[in-house]
Amino acid sequence: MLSKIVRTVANQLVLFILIFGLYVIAHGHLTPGGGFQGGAVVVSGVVMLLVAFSSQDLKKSVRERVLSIMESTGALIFAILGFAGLGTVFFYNFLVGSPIFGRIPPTGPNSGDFWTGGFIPLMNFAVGLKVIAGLSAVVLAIALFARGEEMEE
Amino acid sequence: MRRAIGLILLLVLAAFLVSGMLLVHPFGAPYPTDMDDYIIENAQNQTGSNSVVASVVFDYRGLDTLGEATILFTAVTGVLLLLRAQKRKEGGS
Amino acid sequence: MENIADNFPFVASALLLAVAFYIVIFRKNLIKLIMGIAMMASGVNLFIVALGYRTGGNAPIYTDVPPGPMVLSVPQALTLTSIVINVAVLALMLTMVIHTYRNTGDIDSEKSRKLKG
Amino acid sequence: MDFLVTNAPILIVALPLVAAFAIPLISLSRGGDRGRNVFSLAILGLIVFLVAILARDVHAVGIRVYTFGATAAELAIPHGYTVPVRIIFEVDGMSIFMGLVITIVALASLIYSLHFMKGQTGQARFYSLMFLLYAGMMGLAFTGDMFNLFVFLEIASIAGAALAAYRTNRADAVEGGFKYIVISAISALLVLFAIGILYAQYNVLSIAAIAHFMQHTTLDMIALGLLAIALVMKLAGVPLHMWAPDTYTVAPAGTTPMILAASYTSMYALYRVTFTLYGGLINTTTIGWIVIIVGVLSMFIGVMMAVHQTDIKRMMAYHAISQGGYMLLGVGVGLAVITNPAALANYGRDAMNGGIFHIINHVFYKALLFMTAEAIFFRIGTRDTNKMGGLARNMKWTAAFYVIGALAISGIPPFNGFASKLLIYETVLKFSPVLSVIAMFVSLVTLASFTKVFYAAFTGPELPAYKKVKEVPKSMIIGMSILAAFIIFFGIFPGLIVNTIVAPATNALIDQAGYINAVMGAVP
Amino acid sequence: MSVIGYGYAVWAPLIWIVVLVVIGVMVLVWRNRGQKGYKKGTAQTDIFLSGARVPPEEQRHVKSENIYWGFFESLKELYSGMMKPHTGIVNDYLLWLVGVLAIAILILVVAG
Repeated sequence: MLSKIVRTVANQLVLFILIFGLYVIAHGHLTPGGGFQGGAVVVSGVVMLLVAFSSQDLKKSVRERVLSIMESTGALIFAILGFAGLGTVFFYNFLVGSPIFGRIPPTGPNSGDFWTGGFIPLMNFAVGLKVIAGLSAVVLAIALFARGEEMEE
Repeated sequence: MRRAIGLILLLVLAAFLVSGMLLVHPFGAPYPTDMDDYIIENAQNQTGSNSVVASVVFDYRGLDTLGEATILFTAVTGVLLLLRAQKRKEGGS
Repeated sequence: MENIADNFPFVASALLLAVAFYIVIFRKNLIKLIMGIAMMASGVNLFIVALGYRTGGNAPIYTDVPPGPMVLSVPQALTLTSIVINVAVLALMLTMVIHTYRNTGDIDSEKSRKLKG
Repeated sequence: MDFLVTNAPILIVALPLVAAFAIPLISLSRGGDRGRNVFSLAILGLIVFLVAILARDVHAVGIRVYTFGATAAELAIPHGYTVPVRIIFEVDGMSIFMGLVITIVALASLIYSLHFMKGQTGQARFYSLMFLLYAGMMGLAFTGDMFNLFVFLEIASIAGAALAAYRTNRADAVEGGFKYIVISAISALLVLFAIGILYAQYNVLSIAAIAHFMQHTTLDMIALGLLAIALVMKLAGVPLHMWAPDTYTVAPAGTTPMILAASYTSMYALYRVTFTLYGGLINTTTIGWIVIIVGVLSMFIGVMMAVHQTDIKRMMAYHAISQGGYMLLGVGVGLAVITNPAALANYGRDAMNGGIFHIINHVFYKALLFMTAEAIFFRIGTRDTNKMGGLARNMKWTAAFYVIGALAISGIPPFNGFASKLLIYETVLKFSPVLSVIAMFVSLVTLASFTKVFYAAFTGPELPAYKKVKEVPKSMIIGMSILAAFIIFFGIFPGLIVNTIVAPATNALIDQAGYINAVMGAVP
Repeated sequence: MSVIGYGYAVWAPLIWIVVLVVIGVMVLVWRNRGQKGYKKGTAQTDIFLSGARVPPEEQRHVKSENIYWGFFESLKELYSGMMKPHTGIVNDYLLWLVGVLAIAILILVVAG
């Protein structure tokens, strides 16, 4: 556990990191970035908390069970989005033209419309959820194991 | 002895790789680009996404991304499996 | 020789591979071995992402893009996939090294070895 | 039914993935263990059904193409265009052959594991990884896209390595897993580098399209070297075999057959690369002889190292290397004469039949043997044959299965090993008598080493420490008896099996043009 | 499939099964002709070694490393040569990989 200044700053900063990560995830179909990158940004916030506080403190608030459920859910959403196109072909982009995210942008350079991309934003979201949960679980598990403790089964 | 043999073989391999790299198309001028041109032209219409990379990652090569997500899932599952709390009675080595 | 100047990124990736092979062959410390593998991955990623570059090309994202050619997008997607795969592999390898250290008290590939012959 | 047949290739790969993602969730709920076991068996049963109908369809109709995300599954190339853009699954006779091998082994392994894993920690993740390993292998067998092949190769290797290191508080287990993942990571990176080289030249990633445009440049040859050697390393061919005994030895029983099958899936990838991707362009006689030499070295060194071992699973692992040599020998002879139609019709095709038939036979009997070895480990807690003795008195079923496996691997007639070995002996004799004699000698030493272990472990006086040893639980016996039944069935009706599933696989390998046309057919 | 359709050759599996069944029946018949008055746990089952003391069971059992001793003894040199590359060090595995890779690419570029 580091000094009080570090802990306070980390506590405030983690919110901004979280928001930035979610921004990157949400705009994956418009700007550089996407689920993996945004997820990694969020996990960097988790690592910062891990450095500022101790791993035991973090263990109390983050349960492995929750991370495991989040990760499986993210992966399942991704796979089910693939299955949903099965009326045509697996991974068919079935949301293009539908009310949700279905708009098609004008060909060529444009300023970007959030409600485009078909199932790509949803997939970005699913992957982001998966990456956040998965990498946090790995980082936490290794940090705890290095201190001679284990996460609960 | 081992070091000398290793260095010689490594040099042979490196020579092949470097000389092979000289035969690749000049940097900055890829020559056939059929597949990529198709994607850059049609990505906006077919997937509705402004980011062509995102449309390749999730639509044109979606299965690769499912595989990639699966690999991440596999690795996380593997790490948590190996770092599990287990009964210490089975003994070492 | 002008070929080398033309293809410098490709040659650099081949050299990275060669250096990485040197590390994985001659360094017995398992952590260094893993670093060698990470370096090899960087070499391959550099190679693939450099393949798609077009001189003066923009990133292939249409949001507010200036006019001009676009670099190829498939290599970027492949590199993205490959980077995530390597992160996953590295995490698993490091976990195994932690366990090796726990079990044998050493991370030298020769001294921590139990199986041979 | 039509919907199922059309979508079977992706369902076979995607259902295990969904199962793997869902298993941790199911295990967390109340009464999760039982629910998880039932769920796993149900999913695998469904997949067995899908594989069966897909196999029927592929054998009756021909290559099945599945394009992801296109408007129709058969539409590999977009309208009015010349190259495939999307990822393609291409299932031909050889792919479905591997699919059958992997599925049957996975079924036996899963049933075997149900009791084997009872009471262990981390079961949910164990089963999840089993399904991931299965999905990785099936994807590798079905895919028609180079980069996708790399991705599935990585899935299979990571899952396999994590499973091999399962018993983390044993130093050797972690070491075996670590070696496996280092080897896999490096070979996968070499494969990726080669894919980059091919992509740089042809700007396509589909196997059929690359084969269509292939021009036999120096870069292509460098790429072939990288691909072939990386895959030879993954399939444990001498002299790159040394990781195999370490990893096979330490992996827990249900998973050892799966990791073994993963090696032969890499062998499938090697055949795919040499036959389909490079096909008519390379100097097949040279490459064929390289494959033959690797095969003969594997046979000889593998078996000689095996006789010497005292660890029962390590001995079997060395035999796996040695038997891999037979497969390479058979297919290598076919490759060496592939440009000579007379020799191909006379013995080349049958040699390839033998080599490919040996894959399925070997996976079955070696899986059975690994399972018996681990059954012994399950009851007495050691793999050292020096400490065993008189086990046949109390473990009758295990002993019987061991005898079946040992006779099959040594090539004794009523069992399946004999059928494929006879094909290899007779055809190789026409190609080069010396090689055939070496193959027979290796079989002899194999029989000797299995006799040695049988004598040391199962017969002799009943050691006092093992007087109370019991037979293994029922699910393990069922898992083993599935494989034993297949071994005997294949041994009695080899002609039937060769005609129905092996010959289509051989034809698919030889028929490069058919594979390319299935995708590129519309191109002028 | 000329080779695999073995017809009625000596190694046809059906013939072998018949032979195995015949052998099994013969063994059973032979077993039934044995002593019927055998009782477990009496002196009948003890081992008799011309009056010498019978060693305990662990020593009576031939251990697996002692089987084929002569075979290994005569091939000592082959085995010492073969064991040398099997070091079990992961770096050596990779050195083999590099070596084989270099040679394979050499062969393929020259002769492929």
